[in-house]
Amino acid sequence: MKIVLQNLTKAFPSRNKKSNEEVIAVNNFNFEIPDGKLIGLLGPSGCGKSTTLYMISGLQKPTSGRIFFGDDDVTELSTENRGIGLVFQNYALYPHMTVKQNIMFPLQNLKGEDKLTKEQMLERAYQAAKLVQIEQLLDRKPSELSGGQQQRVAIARALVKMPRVLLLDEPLSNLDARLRLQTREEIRRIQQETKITTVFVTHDQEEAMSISDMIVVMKAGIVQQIGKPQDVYDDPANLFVAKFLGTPPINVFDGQVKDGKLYIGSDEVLEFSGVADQAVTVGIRPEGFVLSENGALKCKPVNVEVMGRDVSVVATHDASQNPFVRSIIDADNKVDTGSEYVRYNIKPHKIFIFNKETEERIYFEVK
Amino acid sequence: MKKLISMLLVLMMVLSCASALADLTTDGYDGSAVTITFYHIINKDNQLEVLNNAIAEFNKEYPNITVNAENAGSYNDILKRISEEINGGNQPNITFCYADHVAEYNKAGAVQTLDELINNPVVGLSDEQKADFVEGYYNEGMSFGDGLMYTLPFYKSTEVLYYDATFFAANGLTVPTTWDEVEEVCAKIKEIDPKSIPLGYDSEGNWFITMTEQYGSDYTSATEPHYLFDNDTNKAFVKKFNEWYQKGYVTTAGLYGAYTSGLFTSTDETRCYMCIGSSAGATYQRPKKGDDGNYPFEVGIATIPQVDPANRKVISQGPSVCIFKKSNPQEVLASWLFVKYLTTNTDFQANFGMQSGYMPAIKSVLNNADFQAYLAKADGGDNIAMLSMKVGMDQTDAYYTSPVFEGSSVARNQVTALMTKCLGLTENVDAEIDAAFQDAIDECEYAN
Amino acid sequence: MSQKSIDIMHARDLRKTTLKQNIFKVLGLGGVYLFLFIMALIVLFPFYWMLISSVKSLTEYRAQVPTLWPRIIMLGNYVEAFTAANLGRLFLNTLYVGLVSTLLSLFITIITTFAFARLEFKGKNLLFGALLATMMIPGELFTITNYITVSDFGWINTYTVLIVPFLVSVFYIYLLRQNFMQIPSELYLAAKVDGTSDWKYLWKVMVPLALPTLISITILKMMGSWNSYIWPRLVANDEAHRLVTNGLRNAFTDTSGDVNYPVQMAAVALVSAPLFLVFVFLRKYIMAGVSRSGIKG
Amino acid sequence: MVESKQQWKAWIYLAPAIVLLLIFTVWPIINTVRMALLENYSGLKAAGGATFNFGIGNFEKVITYRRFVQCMKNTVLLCVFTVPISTLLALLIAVALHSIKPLQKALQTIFFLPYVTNSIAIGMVFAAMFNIVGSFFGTENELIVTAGIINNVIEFFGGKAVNWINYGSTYTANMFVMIVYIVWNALPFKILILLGGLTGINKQYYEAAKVDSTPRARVLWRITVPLLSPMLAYVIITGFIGGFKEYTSIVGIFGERMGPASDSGRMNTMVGFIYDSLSNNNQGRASAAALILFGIILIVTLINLQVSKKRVHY
Repeated sequence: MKIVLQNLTKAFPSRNKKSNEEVIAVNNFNFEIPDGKLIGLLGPSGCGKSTTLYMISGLQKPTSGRIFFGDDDVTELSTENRGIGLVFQNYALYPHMTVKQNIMFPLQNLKGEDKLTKEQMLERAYQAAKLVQIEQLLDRKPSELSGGQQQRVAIARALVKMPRVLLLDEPLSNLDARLRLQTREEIRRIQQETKITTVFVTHDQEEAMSISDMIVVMKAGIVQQIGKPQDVYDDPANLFVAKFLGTPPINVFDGQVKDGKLYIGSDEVLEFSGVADQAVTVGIRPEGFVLSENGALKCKPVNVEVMGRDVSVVATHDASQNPFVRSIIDADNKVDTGSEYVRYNIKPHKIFIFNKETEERIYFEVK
Repeated sequence: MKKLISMLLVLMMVLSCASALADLTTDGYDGSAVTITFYHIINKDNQLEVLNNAIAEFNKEYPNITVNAENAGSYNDILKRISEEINGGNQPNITFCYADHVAEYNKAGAVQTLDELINNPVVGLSDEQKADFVEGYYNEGMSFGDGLMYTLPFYKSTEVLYYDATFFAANGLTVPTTWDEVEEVCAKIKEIDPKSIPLGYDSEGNWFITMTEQYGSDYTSATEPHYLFDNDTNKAFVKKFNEWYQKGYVTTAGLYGAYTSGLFTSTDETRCYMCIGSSAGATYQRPKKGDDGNYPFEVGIATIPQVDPANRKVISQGPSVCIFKKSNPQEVLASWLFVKYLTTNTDFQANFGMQSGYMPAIKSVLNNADFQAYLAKADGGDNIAMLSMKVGMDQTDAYYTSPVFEGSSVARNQVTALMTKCLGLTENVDAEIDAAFQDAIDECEYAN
Repeated sequence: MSQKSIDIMHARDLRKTTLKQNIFKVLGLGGVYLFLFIMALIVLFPFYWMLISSVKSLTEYRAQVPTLWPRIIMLGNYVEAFTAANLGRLFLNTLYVGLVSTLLSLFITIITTFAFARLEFKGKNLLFGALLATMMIPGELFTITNYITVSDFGWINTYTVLIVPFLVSVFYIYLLRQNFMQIPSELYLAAKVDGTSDWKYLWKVMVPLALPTLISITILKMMGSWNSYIWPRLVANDEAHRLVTNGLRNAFTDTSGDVNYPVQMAAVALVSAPLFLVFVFLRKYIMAGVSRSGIKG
Repeated sequence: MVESKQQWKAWIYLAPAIVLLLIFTVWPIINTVRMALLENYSGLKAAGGATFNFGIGNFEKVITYRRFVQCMKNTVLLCVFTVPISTLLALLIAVALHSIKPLQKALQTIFFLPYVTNSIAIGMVFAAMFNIVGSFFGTENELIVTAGIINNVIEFFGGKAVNWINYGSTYTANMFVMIVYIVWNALPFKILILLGGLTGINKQYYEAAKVDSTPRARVLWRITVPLLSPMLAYVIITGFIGGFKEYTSIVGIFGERMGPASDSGRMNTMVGFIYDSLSNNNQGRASAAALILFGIILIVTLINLQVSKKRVHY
């Protein structure tokens, strides 16, 4: 069941009475979520990702634009009739019901030809519990479960009525680090098994990139870029997307293009064609640095952080917009921090140029 | 511990009265500064004005007696409040009361007997003053079964028969003086105006008790056994009036759901042509002025029908006043002087009568010029109050008083309920009447 | 669960559900408003009747056929109600008694509830249970004995007798205790650690946190003292101390005992008006207070 | 924490309340038990120095009173009907109020009005609404001058006028009027508490219910009511306690007669019985009746507490 969002917009009247202009939470969102895919809505808090999710669920009414499930226009359809499953950030499990009752509750509401007998309901609930591996907790009350367990009950409840679409609102934010990794794998596994079109919202870019088939990066209600995680990482549409993805974050420099050459400060780092002379902003992925004696880029080393398989060299550079330049290089080449400079060459596909004002990406071909 | 204090307090009070008693019979008020509290139910400005003038007048003669007159609510409020106050030993000096109230207060022996004060040479009542009281009202003070005098009458009302004089004259009907004549008149009225209810009698209790007096049958007695109203004579007249009700001749406030004076003065098609109600409520028995500025019919007033016109019996109601025993004899004497002043002062009684429409307690009001002028104006329209006063005063010889004892108020409530219930009975009336009488007796027996 | 079975289930005709859903929604909303309006009408009708009765003349009030709208409007009834029952003085009395008793009672409720909610002592639950049990005892039981006690103390016809006997109100202790219990004990322990005394903690931390409940208690307590009737009439019925509700009761029975209902209704309206205004303006606080305290139950 | 120091301090905080309770609550209870055990005790007679002997005469007198069972029946019937009805209505009104935005404030104020007015005055209004002015009900020359507003409304909708509270009215009609009046009076407080409870419930449970496409009625019974159950239990328990003490409402409608003209005292309640004894200054009998009533209320409340322990979630 694919989901189509057609120039979806949502504006809230601003909270303080005095100024009457509106706050645009989501601005002209166009996207077609392919059937059976796991989509990550990604962006800093307040960028409209949750609002979008709730508009898909029907709990929020869009100010304008349409939403289609398959080729049904569900914009006017209320949540009850959209056949969606939603997992809330803090689970919203009914405190007075046991886990089993919580999971079975949606089934009891099925009407008409979907009506199930008691046994069928029990069977379906048990299946859902097995799917999320909490079949041994069925008779417990939510207050007796850990965060992770409650999370899984919420997912089971969302899945049990076999919704057309599964929506998750920051599912991992309330979990501790170790549980977060384990649960995100679970979500991926469950989604693969059930093949349900799933949209989940997160502000953690690593989480989004690790399990999504496609990610949507948003900022202040406006979609920055949509694509496969790797593509968006390797081919950011603008500086914001570049900066937002990747840990450690991308290094940003003030650069200058003069007749086919890119200078960072005084260092000439790249030759390419098809770019007019102009001041630019340059982004270099940490893994884009190659250590070499006469490398183009000269930085003053500060220290080296050992991370096991690779090493992260922390240095400074006058043209850098961030306090430090952080590179990740293979652990077995030695770096002595004592020397005055550390010099790098830059892998061409790991360096991006952005227009100074618009911060839009400038493409080039390396000679 | 607390219980002990209040017991001591009351004991001390009773003791001191005994010693004071001696003085009360002989000594007068020594003029010392005294404050006396007086509970009453007067709340109309014109009547309060008369009272306050009287107090001012009284203070001219006795400057050291300060009188706090206080409107303490309805009679029921006063009874409840004083019953509690006696427990705490701070009841007022003088209060408005019904005879039944005094019976309650006397459970604690709190009411001062008046005989000593009346015969006290210095402050007592002179023979003329004693004779001036309307005999029926005066005797009410001695109806407590022990021959002692506990109350003096303050102002009184009675029941009178209001009738539509214009209608009676137009149809050549004579005003009934006996209950048989009432039946005949009702039948005639029913023929003339089938939609009407010829007679309205507001208070079922008054009707029952008055009938027992008129038939001379038993109602209650001050000595054991108290409740005697369950007898054949009473059952007979209740049955007769039940038949009248079924024939549509009569209705009462309880059965009608509102005061029957509303029926008597109403101008739509269902109305009464006769209404027996309180003489003080005369203004309510007068129909509203028509658009042409005068009354749709003239109201006549007569004494209520009798079983035997020669031996007339009519109820007398309205407040009396009693004085409470106090540790300081001067307070009692001062209270007596004030009570004596209010009840025997012709001008005060006359003025208050004129303002309230209630009948003064003394006959000498007739010598008061304003009162004479007041009575002279009596007519069936604007001055209906004067007419009811005149009729009331003509029947002073007919007043009766019911015996008073601990629980006599319960009897009155029960016979009211009894009469109301029986009038409306439709199936197996005799059996139901017997049951109702038995019920009422049980209820009275239980209350004590 | 194959993908196909999911699609079949959702293949229903979309338009029909949207239409049905919208009608159902409109019907639902309409039903709610209809229900609320009918109930509001039922609640309002006696007031409507009271108000129009208060401006009717006595004869019209006593007229056989009740008129739905008074023929002649007698605003004089309100003037008479105000003067006859001397409501001005009664309002002042009631306000004074209400304010003083509410403040004192609030103080006692706070310190008592603090003990029940925060401090540990032997027999705590037993005492609280006994306290709740007193709510079950019919008030008349107390009136008989308390009258003798207050008259022994010589308090009759004073403001004290109207204030002191009711300073401990169990219901408000119960309400406040619920609220105090929700303040996390860590706060108390933390306060203890940095040396704040119980007293300071109570007034600096607990009271501010429970402010909404305290405000609604104050308002409800004021309303309660405004409506009290039996006790004031018994113990302080003289002109100087009489309260509003007593003024109501007997101010209009004339000598023949027949109550002038319209003026009585006018007096009732006058007495209810301040309470009504208090509720209209402080509605938010009353609601907040009660909801904040009641969640745990 | 030094345990003993804490103990002592707690009693300091409780001191003012304890002193006041001793004087104005504990002593009256003891005194009531004392008066109940003094046969035919009367305050006035005691003030006059009379003495009474101990015994359970008062209790016997109360139990053997012809109408004792009638008073009990009236009290219990009133409770059994008014508490559930007013609680259910209050719940529905609170939920309805909670679910709408426009007019919510205005309607909330209207529903709170009864709490603000003097119950005696409203009693008079109710009496006027149900009172029939006329005579000979049920006989062939039945005459109705005005059947009261309620009957006018009934007739308007084609029904037949009913004799609610007047001469010859049936017990059920009297009960109906009393139940309407008591429910009408009990609603505001209950709505206030339940509405308070509703605002305390986390919104997301309702969003979750929407996602589970739960119909409106099921949301009410399977989610709102369980989550409100602590408040509901509280409202029901206090409802019963208040219900058992019903008296002023009967005086409001029937006046001191406590029943229709054809059967005075038929609608009297336990507290009414206590007042009757008090008005005859039979404090002994009144105290005995009060203790009996207290015993009954205690039992009913304990039962309620047990029931609610099982049924209250959360």
